[in-house]
Amino acid sequence: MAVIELKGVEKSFGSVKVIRGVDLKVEHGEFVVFVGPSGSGKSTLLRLVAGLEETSGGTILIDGRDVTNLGPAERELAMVFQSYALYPHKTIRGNMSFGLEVAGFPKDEIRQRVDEVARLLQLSDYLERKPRELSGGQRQRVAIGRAIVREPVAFMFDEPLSNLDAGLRVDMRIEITKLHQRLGATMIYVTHDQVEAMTLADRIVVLDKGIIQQTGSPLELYEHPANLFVAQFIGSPKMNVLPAAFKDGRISINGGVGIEAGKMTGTDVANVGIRPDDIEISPDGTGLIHGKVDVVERLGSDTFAYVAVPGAHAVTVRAPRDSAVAIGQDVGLTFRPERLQVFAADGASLRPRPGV
Amino acid sequence: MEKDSKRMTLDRRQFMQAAGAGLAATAVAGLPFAAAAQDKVELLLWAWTPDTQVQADMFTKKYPNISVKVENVGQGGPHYVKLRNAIQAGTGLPDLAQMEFNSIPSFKQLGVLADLGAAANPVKDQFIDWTWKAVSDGDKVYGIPWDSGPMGLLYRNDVFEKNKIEVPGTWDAYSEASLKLATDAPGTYMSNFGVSDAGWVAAVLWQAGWRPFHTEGTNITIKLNDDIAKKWAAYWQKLVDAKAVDTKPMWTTEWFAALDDGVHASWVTAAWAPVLMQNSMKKSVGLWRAAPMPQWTAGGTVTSNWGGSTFAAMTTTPHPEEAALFATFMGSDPEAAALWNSKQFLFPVLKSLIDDKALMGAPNAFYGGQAVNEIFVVSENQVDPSFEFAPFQDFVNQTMQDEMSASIAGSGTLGDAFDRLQDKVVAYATDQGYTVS
Amino acid sequence: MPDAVATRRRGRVYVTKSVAPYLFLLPFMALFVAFLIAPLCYAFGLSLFKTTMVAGTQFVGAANYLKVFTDPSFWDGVVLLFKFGLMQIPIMLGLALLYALILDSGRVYGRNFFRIAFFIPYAVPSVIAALLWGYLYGPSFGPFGQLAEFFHLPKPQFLLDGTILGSIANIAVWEFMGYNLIIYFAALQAIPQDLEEASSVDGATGLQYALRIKLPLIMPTVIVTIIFSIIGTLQLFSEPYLMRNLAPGIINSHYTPNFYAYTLAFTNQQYNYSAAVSFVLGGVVAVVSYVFMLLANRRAA
Amino acid sequence: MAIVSKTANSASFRNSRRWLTVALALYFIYTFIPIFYVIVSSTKSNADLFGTFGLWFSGDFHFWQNLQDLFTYQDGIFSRWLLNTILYSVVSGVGAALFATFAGYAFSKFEFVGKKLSFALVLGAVMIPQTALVIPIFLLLSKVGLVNTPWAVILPSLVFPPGVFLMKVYADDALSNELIEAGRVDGAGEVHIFFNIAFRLLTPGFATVLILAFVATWNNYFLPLVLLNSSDNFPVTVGLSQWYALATSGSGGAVLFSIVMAGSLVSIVPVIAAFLIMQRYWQGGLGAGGVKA
Repeated sequence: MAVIELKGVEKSFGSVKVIRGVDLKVEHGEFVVFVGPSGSGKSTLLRLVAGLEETSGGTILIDGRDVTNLGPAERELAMVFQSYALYPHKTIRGNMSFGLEVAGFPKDEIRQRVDEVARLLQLSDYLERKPRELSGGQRQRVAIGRAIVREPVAFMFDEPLSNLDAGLRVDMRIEITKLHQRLGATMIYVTHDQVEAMTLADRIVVLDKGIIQQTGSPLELYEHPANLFVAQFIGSPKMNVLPAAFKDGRISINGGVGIEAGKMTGTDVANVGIRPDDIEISPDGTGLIHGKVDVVERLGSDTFAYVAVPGAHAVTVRAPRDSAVAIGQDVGLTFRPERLQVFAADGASLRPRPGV
Repeated sequence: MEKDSKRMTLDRRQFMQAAGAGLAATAVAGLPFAAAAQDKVELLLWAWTPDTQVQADMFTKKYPNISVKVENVGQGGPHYVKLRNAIQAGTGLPDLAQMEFNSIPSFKQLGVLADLGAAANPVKDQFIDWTWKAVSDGDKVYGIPWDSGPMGLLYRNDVFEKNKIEVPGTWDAYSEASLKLATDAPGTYMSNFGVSDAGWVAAVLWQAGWRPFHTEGTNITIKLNDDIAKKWAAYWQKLVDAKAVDTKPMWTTEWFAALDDGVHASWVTAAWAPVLMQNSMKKSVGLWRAAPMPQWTAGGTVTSNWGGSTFAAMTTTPHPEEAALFATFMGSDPEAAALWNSKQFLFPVLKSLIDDKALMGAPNAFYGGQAVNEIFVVSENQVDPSFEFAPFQDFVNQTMQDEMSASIAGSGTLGDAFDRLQDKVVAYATDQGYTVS
Repeated sequence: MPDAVATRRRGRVYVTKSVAPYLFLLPFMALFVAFLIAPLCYAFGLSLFKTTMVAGTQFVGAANYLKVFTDPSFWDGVVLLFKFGLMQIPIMLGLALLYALILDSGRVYGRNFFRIAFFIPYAVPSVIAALLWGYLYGPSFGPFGQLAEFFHLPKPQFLLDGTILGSIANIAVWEFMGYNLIIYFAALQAIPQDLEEASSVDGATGLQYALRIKLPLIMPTVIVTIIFSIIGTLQLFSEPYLMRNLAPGIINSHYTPNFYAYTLAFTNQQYNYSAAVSFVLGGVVAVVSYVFMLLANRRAA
Repeated sequence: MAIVSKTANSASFRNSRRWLTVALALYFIYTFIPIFYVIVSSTKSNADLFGTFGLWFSGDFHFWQNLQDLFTYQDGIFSRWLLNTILYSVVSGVGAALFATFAGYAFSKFEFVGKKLSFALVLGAVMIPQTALVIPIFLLLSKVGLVNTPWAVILPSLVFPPGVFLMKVYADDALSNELIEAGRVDGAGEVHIFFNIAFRLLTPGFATVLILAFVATWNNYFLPLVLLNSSDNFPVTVGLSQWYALATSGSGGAVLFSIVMAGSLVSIVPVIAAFLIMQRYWQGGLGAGGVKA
């Protein structure tokens, strides 16, 4: 399997810079997810790797070979598209065979490989059907099968699950994970859904405005976001952000009492962030900040309370599922200082990552 | 007939003598004729009269080395458009083309008409004088006449008798008859005033003495709206205003039907019309008669010509001698010429045929047994040969049709139409570089 | 992909993305240049010269164009076309739209039959259409004239000064209404079904749905057909050309600008001036289309 | 759906259905009059053509005779014209549709230098009057010796700018970029992708352009009129109008009128047949073009 390396990769459409210099190395067998909001450049970056777009600058290496100026076919990658991009006039077998036919494989081998992959993906019964006769999940599997059958050096996934309904999406997510384990292949996966990113990735690349905001394992990003953008993008529900300031060695939150600052790399504190799971509801009058419960969502496993805090956005709190919290209740909120993320005015995190 | 044809036929030996005289000229143009005649030659002729191929094959029978392919590229106007396009393109001209008398000056002006004099002058005397004058300039011959259209009057005997109308000998009588018929039999007209055919207008005015053009080199005299034209216009304007003539566009089915149904009681027309009518009309068989063309002065003997055409060879042909031979044959071979008359309704241009009592005197059932051609034979000999067409006659015809039709449709009088015509033609001629006077 | 033009890959010619568009465009563009651009350039060249019968050829620059701008024969034709277009286009497209809405309403019998039948005139060559209508218009032999005669009514006069423009317009309506109708119908069919359901839930009648939901939705299509009709109208040639012998007094040799260009070139041998007339006509077409598009966009905005 | 089916049974629905069908029938009559006229006329002799009521059959059924005359007059040249027309229309139609599909595909799916300009040129081409083109085309083709050959009609007819526009719109609509990219990732070259993947999906658009270009050539009159000289090369439109001219000017005799009528009928039948056979396609294609445009 392949190592994919990006060095200073840039892409502009006309005068619009979509990718502004990306350096990244994807290791053998690694599952890397590009995540970011729409317009962040994540799909473009994937298409640059796949060779579907031409770079405006920088170099792309696959296994050390410079493929920057090669067409998609010569990169020997496979890709699974958001719309599946199945050839509607070909049968499932035809769809899966096409790449091999183009490459000039002997008929017997093609048949054998397609049968094998179909068995793997439980598509054997549908091989002679046309794509329109299949369900969304089945089509998705065909699209993946088409990729597998070519035994590519790496797989590209471009939001492959976004056209599926929620339940199916979870199932397919698991299938893809299993597939990755079984094939041990290098995979690059693009999604705007941070849950998918968290569950699938060995490593997540968070993109915004054409720049890599942070690279790291799901937990690293969750625990130690490099900036406010990553902090807010990763994790569901979103991290709460409260205005803050540095005063006399302590951090004052929302104009209230300061708390111990702890280790910090700078003092131009503008915001603090705290995840909903790290907040506890305490009786009115206690805690660091105060507010009134606006909405209560009971999901069964969890209960989320949305607390209106004067001077700040609503603060989301994850409460135990049997929590008695009720709408209209005045509550106090406490959180552990060591869980607090601290951000400068430019969004950069002021909490150093462990070991840094 | 048998004897005549012997006299008339230009046989190969005679032709060789004629051609020999012109050898000096032809040697410049290319191979000596004798050498060319050894090879098979195919000539292309553009003509629109149906069955022309039959006559062309008669020629090939006589001259097996020369075959002729006839193409119909269009009827009249479109035919000339094709010729001019080919001239403009500098390629694609046929070897020969059918050419009406009134188009000869235009194409002569364009420099594409070959001089057939060497081959044709020996047979000059066989042609009716005015027709030869129309195609020649001294010893230069630009086309071989092969049919003509001396004018006469065709009328409906039944309508005339029913309404007690005498056959008019003069235009005044014709006018009176028109007014009388309009009063006595509403819906029936003495005639249709056919301004949509500029050829007809020119022919009728020709008889009245109208001589609108005289060209010498790049100098041209243009007198389209002279007194003769104005007098003629006033004559017809009166009848139009009195609704004593119909003004249908000519050559439409409606117009044909009007003749057939007796809505139009007469037609001042050319010698080729009788055969045409007898082929097109179904109801009026036996009801038509022919009479001489009405005269502007009582007892006058002036007629004119409408239509008729010639064969012209193009200067671009690689086989000028063969083309000349063919054109001469088509015009002067009595057998071929006789076929024109019987098969294609064409009126001959050869004296021998005109004088042929058997041919011209044949009674015709369509005309109640009248020998109509006799009327036109007289007319043919009375055609005033002094009429000249413009070297841009198509423009004149087009503009005349526009202006005259506009005046019939209510835009001023016919006299005004002639004034507008004069202005436009003068402007055009000046624009084309002529010195106009 | 700088030097990867077409590489051979396992026995198959492999054309890359950078060359492909040129390759795909090549056949059309080659012919486009040969039979549109080149003739146009040639004609433009012609229009700058003047060839006369006896005074030779000379370069005259814009003189031919200046002449067109003051040539009543040309502008009369343009005015006539405006009259023609203002009469023919609204009738043709209005009826086409109306009938497309009726067909699309689902409230008719024999929808497929009518749809095909309405398209058939488009299959009739304009030469034959003009010939047939010419017969139908005939005062004595035309069936309308015959009917009038039978009922002792005044014969309808289709070929007179006041009526012939309408008669020609009718031929154009007949030929192209079905074509536009099918385009509208296809556009209407593409409107999602649930809009009809939504509108009926909102309490709209079928008529209201047609006029207030469907009509605005296919307006872009309507605007395109209007532009094409404007262009077609300003190029009117065949119908008057073929009707001419039925009414030579009214349809003169410069009845429409296109006809005038034809006469100039083919009868008057003024090829140069004819080319200039054609270019000015092309300019008029472009200006009118552009003005209409501006108006349509402003209305839409 | 429930609402629709409820109204479908209502009296007012049935009533409006009746009236709307009557409205359609009126239009149908208008559409059909000239067609009916040519059908009726082609069954008549010349005498009856002008002697009987135009919109009904005469007692004397002359159709087969007219047909026979049509195909034997002038050594049966009409069948030659018919074959020419079919040749010109099929070659031009298929060629124009193919080239328009290539070009429309290129405009829809690729970025390249000069794309905007060339597409604007193609769109602008519809504004050019035909007379402006025919004369220079004639003069240019004369120079290369192609006048009066089938090529003179076929080559200019292969240029069908509206087809390019339609195919671009159709390709935008019916062909997803991802599908083509899938082909690229699968390793196929662009030509291979076009013929194996894209073309199949563009077929309805292709068929629409094919029939439009076919009809345009079939019905063309002016171009062949100017570019062809020998009657052996004429298409039906030019040949028939020449016979018609012959008939009206009288020199061929009036027998031609009923032949012209029969010829008119025969010449529109194949196009109508083509419409019927291909209707599924052209209707789809026109729709796509219409909505998106």
